[in-house]
Amino acid sequence: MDDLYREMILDHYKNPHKKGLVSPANIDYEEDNPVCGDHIHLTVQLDENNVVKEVGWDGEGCAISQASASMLYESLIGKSLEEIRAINKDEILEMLGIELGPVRLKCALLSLKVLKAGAYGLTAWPGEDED
Amino acid sequence: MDDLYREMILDHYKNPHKKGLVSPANIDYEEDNPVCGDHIHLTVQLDENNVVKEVGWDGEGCAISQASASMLYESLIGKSLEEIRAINKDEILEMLGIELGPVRLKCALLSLKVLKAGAYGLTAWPGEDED
Amino acid sequence: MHTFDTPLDVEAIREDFPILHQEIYPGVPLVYLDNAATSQKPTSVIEAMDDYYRRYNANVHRGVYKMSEDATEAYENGRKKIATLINAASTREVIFTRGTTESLNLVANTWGRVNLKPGDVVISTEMEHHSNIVPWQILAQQIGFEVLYIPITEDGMLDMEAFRGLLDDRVRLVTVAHVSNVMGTINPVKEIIEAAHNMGALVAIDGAQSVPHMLVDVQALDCDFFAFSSHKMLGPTGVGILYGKRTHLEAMPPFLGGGDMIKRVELTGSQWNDLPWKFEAGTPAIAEAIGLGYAVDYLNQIGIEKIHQHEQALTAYALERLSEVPGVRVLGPADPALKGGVAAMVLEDAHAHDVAAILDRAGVAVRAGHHCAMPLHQHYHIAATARASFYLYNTFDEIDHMIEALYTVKETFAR
Amino acid sequence: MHTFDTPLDVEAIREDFPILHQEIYPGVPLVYLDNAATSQKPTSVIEAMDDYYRRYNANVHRGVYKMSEDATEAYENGRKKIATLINAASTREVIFTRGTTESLNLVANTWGRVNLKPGDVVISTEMEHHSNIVPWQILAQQIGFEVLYIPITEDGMLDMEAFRGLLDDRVRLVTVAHVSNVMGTINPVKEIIEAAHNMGALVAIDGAQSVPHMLVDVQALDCDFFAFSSHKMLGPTGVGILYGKRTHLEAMPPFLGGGDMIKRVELTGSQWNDLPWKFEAGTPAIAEAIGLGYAVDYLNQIGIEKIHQHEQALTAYALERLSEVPGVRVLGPADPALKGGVAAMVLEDAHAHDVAAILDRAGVAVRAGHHCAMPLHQHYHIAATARASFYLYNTFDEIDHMIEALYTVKETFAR
Ligand SMILES: Cc1ncc(COP(=O)(O)O)c(C=O)c1O
Ligand SMILES: Cc1ncc(COP(=O)(O)O)c(C=O)c1O
Repeated sequence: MDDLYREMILDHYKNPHKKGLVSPANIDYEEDNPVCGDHIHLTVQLDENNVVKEVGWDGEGCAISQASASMLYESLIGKSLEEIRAINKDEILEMLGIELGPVRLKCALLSLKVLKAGAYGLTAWPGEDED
Repeated sequence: MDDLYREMILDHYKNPHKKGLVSPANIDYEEDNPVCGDHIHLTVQLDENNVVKEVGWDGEGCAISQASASMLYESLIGKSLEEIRAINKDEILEMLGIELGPVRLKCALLSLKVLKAGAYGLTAWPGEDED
Repeated sequence: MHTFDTPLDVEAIREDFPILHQEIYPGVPLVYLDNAATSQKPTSVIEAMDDYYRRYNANVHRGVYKMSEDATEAYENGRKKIATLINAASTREVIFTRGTTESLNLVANTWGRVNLKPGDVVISTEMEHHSNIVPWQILAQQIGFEVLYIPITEDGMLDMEAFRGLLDDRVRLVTVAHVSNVMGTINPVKEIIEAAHNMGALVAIDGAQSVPHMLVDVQALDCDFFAFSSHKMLGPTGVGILYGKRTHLEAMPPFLGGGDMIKRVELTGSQWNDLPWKFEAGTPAIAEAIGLGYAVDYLNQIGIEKIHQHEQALTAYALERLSEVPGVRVLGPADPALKGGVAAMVLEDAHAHDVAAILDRAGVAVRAGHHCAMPLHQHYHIAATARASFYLYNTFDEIDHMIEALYTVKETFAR
Repeated sequence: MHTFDTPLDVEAIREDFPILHQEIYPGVPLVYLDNAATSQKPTSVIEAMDDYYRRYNANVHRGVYKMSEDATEAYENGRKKIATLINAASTREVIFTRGTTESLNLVANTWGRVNLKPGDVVISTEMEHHSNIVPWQILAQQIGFEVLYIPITEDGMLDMEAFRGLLDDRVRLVTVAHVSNVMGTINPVKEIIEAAHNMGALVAIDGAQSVPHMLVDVQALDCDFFAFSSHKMLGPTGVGILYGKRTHLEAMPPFLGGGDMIKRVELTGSQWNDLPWKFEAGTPAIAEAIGLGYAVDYLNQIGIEKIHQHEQALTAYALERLSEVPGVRVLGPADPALKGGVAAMVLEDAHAHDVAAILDRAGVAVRAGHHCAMPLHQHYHIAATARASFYLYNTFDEIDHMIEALYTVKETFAR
């Protein structure tokens, strides 16, 4: 089988982790990928030290975008707001473990974009130009 | 010398015939060639039978446009309005006796365009598309 | 056994398209099925532009030297070929733009800006490409008229009864795609034009998906505006066409201001140039208009009627083969005679994006997404489709290839 | 004896431009001196577009298959090269348009439409190209602001004192050519930008004649908008650039509506895409942006500083030789250090059109007319000039050729 669709990605796609929004949420942001209509909505609860207590998300889209959201958002629990803000593109790609062209990259990074925009309160975060 | 600038054309350019507007005028029209800023202003006096009694014109521009005006407008005297309206592009080119590319053609035909627009009261006369 | 009935010598045609003869991945030949997005170009078109740049590249209209005259003539020749192709009454009615999108925006920003008032109505459709929705939405917000949409039926046709219900004396313009870029639906534009004209409304047609694939006669249609793109009809990127009836174009204010669209400029005001140049400000897409002219020549040489027949045969075969694949649904009319060569697919188990990615590994290029027709997808409650679209150089074999690859998709997502 | 001092190996450069090696009429080699109208293209640019059409032609942005990804990358690479060339802070500030004309119209129709009110002032100049006059005139008529013009001095410079007199707190925008396309005057844009910013006005620069010929750093200039065209800088027709500061671009409404410029379209309204795509509606000029990227590579490889030096040497020589021809006057600064490689000539006995026509018979391509700068010509009470303009591949010999042909003109009209 094609390495684009590694076992792990298909697993996360078919059985996404942490799916379902949480409320109340300290971070609440959603966005589309205009390329293909992928959609991700993220909610995050922080504790009094700005550490992630719980996450929940909703969305629809391709296997890459949804698996990436499932893996990334699950990994947030226990991280501080600062640590979240520091997560970069390369970490996501490493987590997914696949090579992606520029268009699929947008699918893979939609979850990160939503996270950063939510965490910074911006629609674009510093460094996005480097894509 | 280049056949573009035949003796006759240079003669008409240097000593234009019928230059100077007439008044009152039954036909009075002026127009530019946007390509090079050539300008021609034509005035025509008709008698009671709609036959050209007198013409006068003013203008500035290149040798081709000005010589063409000088030759064409001089030839109008004694023609009927109907005859004027029937003058076509080929007659002008024959009169000039030179081969012209599409851009210089506009210079050569500016005098005709002004004449037709004046005679028809239109800014474009039927058949201009065929250029 | 299927008999492959086509009037075209497809193998000979494929020889004219250098791009088709390549392996996209080692050992994987290209199967290009994204023609609704953009078409490939025959050698004659590529070489015509090459020749322009190597032999007579010069700015047009204002040069008196040989190369500029040659360039001007070639550029205006491109216009003549387009005028003949769509049977415009005059070359003055053919305006070069960047593409369908700019053409439709031009109509909105010139005709629309002076003719639409609060209380007026513009009718578009639910199956439109964004380029025939967004310009009207933007203008409506500035001016305050209303945009209404002809709904679509379950099988992807315009609901003509609903259209007649929308059509009252507030309607100034009906603007509609000739052929849907998602479902391939061939809309009854002649009927729409007649009905609209009877109510005193004008009609603009988005012909991006019709002109490349079928004969269009703007005078027979009696449409007021007609927009299409070069790059979808074997021509280069960077140029498109707006046809408009001369009387409308004469009455409209200009679109962009600058060189070539004026007769005279003074510090206090300006005087516009004659048609069509009044709407062509600045240095135009010269090489592109020339290349487009050669694309028209190529289409005429093959024969647009025959191309249409070939595509209908391909579409019929594709629809039949797709109906055999479990869990695949194709949007739009089921009857291939009612549609252009487009098949937008929804797979039960896999997202369109994943379908296209797996097809790509098999060399099959299809497009995944909303195809700039989000409202249509919203109508069907689908985020995205995987769209295969055909052209004169596609073969029945290539459709078999696609079907095979679809089974790989199903396997992957069934695991 | 003149020593021809140039940092360029012009003979080697000419080998890269196939068009230069031809006879325009039998036995008459081409001398191309119409570079201000459009430049010629090196083989690398022509071949890059050819390669695109033969190998990876596909629509950009929305395709997940290999060819579309390659096309997208190449297209966006063109943008990166432009961003680096002009030192934009981000690729998001680089918008592809059809050319300088569309770029300036874009600013007028978006920034202008929301920021200009009756009573406001836009300052342009008397030496502007029509593309930086007409868009403001059209908008002024719709909105009711005023357009004022910086006058020019007898020797073709902007009257900076008069500019300071015009600059009051009603001024919202100053829009000015970096280099005049008729006189070659290099305007003091940095000084203008500082003065305008001090009064709270923005500044748009028409860089059509500067970017091809000299180093431009938009951040060092601190301009708000900067417009230029591909076809004048060794690139193809059909594409141009608008640079804008990100904060302005973010705040501006979109220009054209359609595909690619939206994030989401619903029947009730739409949401715009991120920069720069918010301003790029529809299929862009893909092959052209790719070709332009190769033009930038070529300019960088030769060195823009060296090109500038070469042109200044050519201009100095041309001005000197022209001063020897009786009855010839050249518009603009007499000092070649103050101007780009342009010489707009007025001949005592002959109309510019006739000059150009006779030069053409000698193979010398110059442009005759008002060069889309009628107000400038009105200022000098001249209907037309014959303009020679130089680029990296021109030689001192070619200037000699032109001078010789000018003597033929004089002879013809002296008879
Ligand atoms: C100074 C200047 N501005 C604007 C333009 C217009 O450029 P384009 O025709 O490529 O839009 C030109 C070239 O004609 C120019 O020289
Ligand atoms: C029906 C339809 N309309 C408009 C367009 C827009 O064309 P372009 O992107 O060439 O402006 C397209 C193609 O994308 C289309 O298919």
